[in-house]
Amino acid sequence: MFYREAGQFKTSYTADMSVFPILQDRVGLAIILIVAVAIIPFFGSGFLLQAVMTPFLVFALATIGLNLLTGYTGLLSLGTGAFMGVGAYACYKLTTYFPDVNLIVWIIVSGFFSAAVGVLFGLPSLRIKGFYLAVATLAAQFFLSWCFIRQPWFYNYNVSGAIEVPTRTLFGIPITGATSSDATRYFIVLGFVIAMTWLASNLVHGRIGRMWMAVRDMDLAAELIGIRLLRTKLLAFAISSFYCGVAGALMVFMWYGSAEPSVFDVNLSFYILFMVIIGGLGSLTGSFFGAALIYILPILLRYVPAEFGMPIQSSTVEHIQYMVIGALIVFFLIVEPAGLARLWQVGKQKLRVWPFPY
Amino acid sequence: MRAPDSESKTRVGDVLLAVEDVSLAFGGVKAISGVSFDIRQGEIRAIIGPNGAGKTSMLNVINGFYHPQQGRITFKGATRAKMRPYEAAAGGIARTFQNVALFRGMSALDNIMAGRTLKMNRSLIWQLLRFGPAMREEVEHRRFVEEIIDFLKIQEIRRTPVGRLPYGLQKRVELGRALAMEPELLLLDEPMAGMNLEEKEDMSRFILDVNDYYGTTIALIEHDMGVVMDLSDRVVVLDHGIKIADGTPAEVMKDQAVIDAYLGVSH
Amino acid sequence: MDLLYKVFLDPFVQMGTAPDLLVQTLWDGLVAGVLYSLIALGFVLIFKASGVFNFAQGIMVVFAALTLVGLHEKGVPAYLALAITLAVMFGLAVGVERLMLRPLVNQPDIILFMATFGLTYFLIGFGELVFGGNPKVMIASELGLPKGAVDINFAGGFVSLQKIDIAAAIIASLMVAALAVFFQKTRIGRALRAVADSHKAALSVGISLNQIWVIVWFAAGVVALATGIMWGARSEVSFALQIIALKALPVLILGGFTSIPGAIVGGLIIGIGEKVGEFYWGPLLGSGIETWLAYVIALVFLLFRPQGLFGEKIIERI
Amino acid sequence: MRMKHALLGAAVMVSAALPLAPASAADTIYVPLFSYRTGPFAGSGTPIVNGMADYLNMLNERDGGIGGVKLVVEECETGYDTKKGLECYEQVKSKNPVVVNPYSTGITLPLIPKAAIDKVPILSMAYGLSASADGNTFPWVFNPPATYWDGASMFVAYAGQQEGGMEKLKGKKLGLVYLDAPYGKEPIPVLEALAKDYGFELKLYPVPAAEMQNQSSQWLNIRRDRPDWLYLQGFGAMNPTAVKEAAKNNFKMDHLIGNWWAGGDDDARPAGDGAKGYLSLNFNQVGTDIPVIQDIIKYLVDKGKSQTPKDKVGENLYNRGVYNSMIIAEGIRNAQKLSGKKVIDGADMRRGLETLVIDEARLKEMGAAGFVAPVKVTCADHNGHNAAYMAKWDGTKWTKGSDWIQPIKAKVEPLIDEAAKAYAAGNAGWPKRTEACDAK
Repeated sequence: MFYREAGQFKTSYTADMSVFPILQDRVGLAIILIVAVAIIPFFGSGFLLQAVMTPFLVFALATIGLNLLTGYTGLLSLGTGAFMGVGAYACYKLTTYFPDVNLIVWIIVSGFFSAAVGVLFGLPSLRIKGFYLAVATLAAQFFLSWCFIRQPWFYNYNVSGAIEVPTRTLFGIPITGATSSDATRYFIVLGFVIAMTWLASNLVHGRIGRMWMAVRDMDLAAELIGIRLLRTKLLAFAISSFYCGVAGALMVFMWYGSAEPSVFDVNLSFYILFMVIIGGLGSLTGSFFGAALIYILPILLRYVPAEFGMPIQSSTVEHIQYMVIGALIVFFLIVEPAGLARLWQVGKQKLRVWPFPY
Repeated sequence: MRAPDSESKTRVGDVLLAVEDVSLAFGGVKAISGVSFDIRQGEIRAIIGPNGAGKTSMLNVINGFYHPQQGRITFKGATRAKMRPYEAAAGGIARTFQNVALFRGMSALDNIMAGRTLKMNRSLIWQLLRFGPAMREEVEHRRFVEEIIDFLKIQEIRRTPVGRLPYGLQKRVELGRALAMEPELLLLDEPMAGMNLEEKEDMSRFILDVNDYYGTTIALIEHDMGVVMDLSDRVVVLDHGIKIADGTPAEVMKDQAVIDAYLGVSH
Repeated sequence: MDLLYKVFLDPFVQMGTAPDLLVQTLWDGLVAGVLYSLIALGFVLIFKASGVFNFAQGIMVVFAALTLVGLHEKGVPAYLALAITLAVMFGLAVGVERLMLRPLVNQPDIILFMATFGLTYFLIGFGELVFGGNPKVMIASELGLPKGAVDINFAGGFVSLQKIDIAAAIIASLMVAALAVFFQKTRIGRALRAVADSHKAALSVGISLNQIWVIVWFAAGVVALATGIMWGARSEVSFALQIIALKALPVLILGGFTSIPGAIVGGLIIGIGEKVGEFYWGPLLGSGIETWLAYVIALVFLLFRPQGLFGEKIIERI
Repeated sequence: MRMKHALLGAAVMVSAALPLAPASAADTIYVPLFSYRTGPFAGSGTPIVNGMADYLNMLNERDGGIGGVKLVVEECETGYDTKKGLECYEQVKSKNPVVVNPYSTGITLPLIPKAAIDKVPILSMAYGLSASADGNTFPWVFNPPATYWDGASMFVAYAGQQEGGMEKLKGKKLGLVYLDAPYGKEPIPVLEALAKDYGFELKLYPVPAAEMQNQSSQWLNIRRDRPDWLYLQGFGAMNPTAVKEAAKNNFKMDHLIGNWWAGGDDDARPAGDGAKGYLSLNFNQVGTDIPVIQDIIKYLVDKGKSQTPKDKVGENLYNRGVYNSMIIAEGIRNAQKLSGKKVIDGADMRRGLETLVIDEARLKEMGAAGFVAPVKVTCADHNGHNAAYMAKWDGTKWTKGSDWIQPIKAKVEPLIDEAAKAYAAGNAGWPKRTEACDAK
């Protein structure tokens, strides 16, 4: 009833080509942004900021990164965790070598390192496809993990073998380390996520997005309309890895505060892939849904028994939580294999005609 | 887009593309043996022959998807042993496929826009910002694509993912995508396969219009002899990978070898 | 110069001077390879018949072994526990077919792949809930598996062959042989192959896909149980075991996703390759290279043969 | 559209309200326990947390808490996953915890810088960052009774003693089999330093985490190198596999020495008879023949108030958990004494732990005479570098295999100082200690 687009006419191609052509969507987006920027950081608890929102945003960013590669370009990758690790370790090395340069700069630069590594490991994608490619990217995953563990240069020969985040400031306000506030770190992550989501959305709605999708849908036909496959695939690897790298750097610097190499193991790769698939392949909105479902839902599930005063052991809750998540994944796939993003669209479509479905 | 030619049928000009002595084999199986023919500027050239004659393989050789073991290909004056898909596309060869090869996850509009890829050149940075020059470029090409959409009368399915369209419309979108490339040479692989009479008439109209209006050279594979007779200026006939006839439709129809081939007389 | 010596000569000198260690390395590689092959076999069975890339194979290994040991812990005699475990794996196959595969039929591969992730999560939770997360000792001797070792004096040293490893090799060979006979000789086996070739063709000759899925998932479950028993006897039965299942992935690349002989040969190549590589060349790079060596072997291999060792060559058509 | 708003609003409200249980009532002391009863390391995690919870709950049952204040004991499941550990930390932080036991080095590391800010002491009992033993740099972190570096030096000391004198170590080969992760790599610097001093050769055998149950390569290397002594710094499924491999490769079991996390009953049991003679460092006695354990059985287990099956009470890691909780309880007691408050907070707890002394007499009072060695923590030394002994596996259970062995303090302490300085330097802006010291 309220979700109607009747009466909204586009008078220029620019307006017709905008990412959110429908007014209500734009209003909705604005409200989400206001809540994220002006309400959550000021009224949310430390738990909400530090244990829910910041990790959620970091995962959403990584999910967007992988979605550009897997969802838009159709290249299945299981190396996400390692690419995130490259970003984190690059950022760590850079900021310890050049502590005077602002950390924000290094976070962005570390994305480029990750992009370069991504391109290198993306090279086989010209010849290798599908699940074979997925397993090939596992080579990147295991090789890079091994580097983080066995090459002490990466962690500055720290006795602990882990990377620890030094305190860095922005305009005199600490933005990393224990002295920085939860809200500061949340703002920085939020800033990155908003900016990079906007950029990704621009990209996928333009020529490059069409090239990626063309390669995904039918690479041979794409080649025959003049798309160079290797370049396009490598570009996807580069940009995807850039996103993952930045997400990895944010993960360590804004969330963990210190990281063992095992943080970036293959489980992280799978974890992000879950988010992409459950959220919806080839959907940026879906990336947020996916990250929310996989990361936030278990946290909510943990509190359900406590809320109802059920005296259940924490381990039993954990076991049941695993079962519920497993079942939910299968359930959502059965209900809508195209992911939560499609479910959302279908819902909107229904809303559009409600209450008169015919 | 080039200005439409004012007069028709006097436009057949120089050789645009020539294949000479081309042979292609997969493993031990010969698909094409020693075929030569040419396509002239502005004409509609048909390639016909029974199933397995090597027609589609021939198109694949022309736009560089298959690399022949032997022979030369001359396109716009440059001779080479094989085409590469990118060179072919950049040189102005566009193509439709026997079993529609659209990008199924994309809308009809995006499919046709994808055909403009080579004409768009704003850098990654502008693309990321989608602002200023990038947006102007996008709008400019959108305008062009909308013309094609109007021309093919597919306005109302613009936003539909092509995977959900009926076959006839998919064929039309595919033609649109090829046209978006502003090709000099358009290769059509059985553009009317599986269509009913009405759809065939529509498609024939589009092909003639493209040829007429834009002056695009067309090479097409078709089984329906009626269509071939009506549309084409010259016909080349392949059988078992060998060229058995070449000439105007009327000449070819009278050729004994062609008749044998179609009637299945063993050689 | 020194590096060249270390890379190209020294390992071979070592092989020559201590042949007993070389033989031992090869044997250990072979045994690891047999176990990788078994896991890969589970993947191949399911992929061949239903096109599902079953990520849950690793957890099925753990789950099967855990059920067996857990039942025994609860006082069920070993062989009865084995029988019940087989029944449980059959139940799992039926459940998977009913609740997961049937509603998801005709979905893209990646969706089915994702669904098996869901299954993995479910089995982790369920297994821990019922049997507890603590590691358990495999009831190898109760099942009549041998223990101890055969030490063979050889070239001034000795080669130690664990009896359980010998048994693993024999059981694996028997299982492969049985599967081969099953595929070649029985009606259901032939039907399975028909399904692998074309789902439509199988339907048109009146083979029930659902039935076949249950059978392959059960077969994969049996393979998983065998793997779990063998690997559990080598260390212990715990959820950490599922990590090893990832080792089957390079094996699959090498052997091809649809080839049973490929899984066997690939497993042996990877098993022996990584042990020899780690033992003789690992120290040069700082050890621990076997975590990625298998993948790199597979990757290099793929660049030359994108469809795997025994996979069918893909001719691209348009 | 409305739906979108409603959903969003609901999400915000639900998540804002998440730390649901209100901060514990004013007359109790909140002790959160991070547990890992799930995941690949559940085998170690379950007995530890059982022991920890049981001792504290027993105090509630037997004494009505500590100093008349009831303890609220709450578990938070981490599954040994750093991500979940951080979530647990944020969750318990708002409930005014007196101490946090991360029970994972990976979780401990990110919490170390937070401790001083949030005023929550971290008790990482004989794990975590070895350097955090330096109380001047890490006033909020405690890791008694011994660091991994002490453990490694005890291994060397024991080997020297068995060989007939430290000088006999010259020319010997000592090997380290370790989990290839920060935890496993901990002893390397100490062993390297000792190798230089005593002239033995150090051999390293890293076991990648993914190959924990697939160690044949490492053990082939061991067969090639023939080390005289082996130190095992492993965890979870890695330990039983290593013990089995050692038996398989005919390695002398009494020359294989596990650190204290390689001494679980589940670590040795799978190898059965083959593991007979396997040694593991330990700082707590095993079994139920200890008054305090008897109390736990009497007040909790027999009354069905414990999660622990009776036959698991008294296992090594269970008793380790009990010991961990004894340190917590004594810290609370001491803090109550120092602050004069009944209900203490994290800041008081830090003072209590910093001047913690558990001497023989006190141990006897607690019903734990001989259960553990006396513990003494000072402001400068948050560890104590206390003695441990060798536990010996007799094929079915752990027995005492040696007397108390002192760490080589003279070598370990300078390294700790150095590492603590390096940590502070590497984490620019690391705060100088401002907390006052209660010791006279």
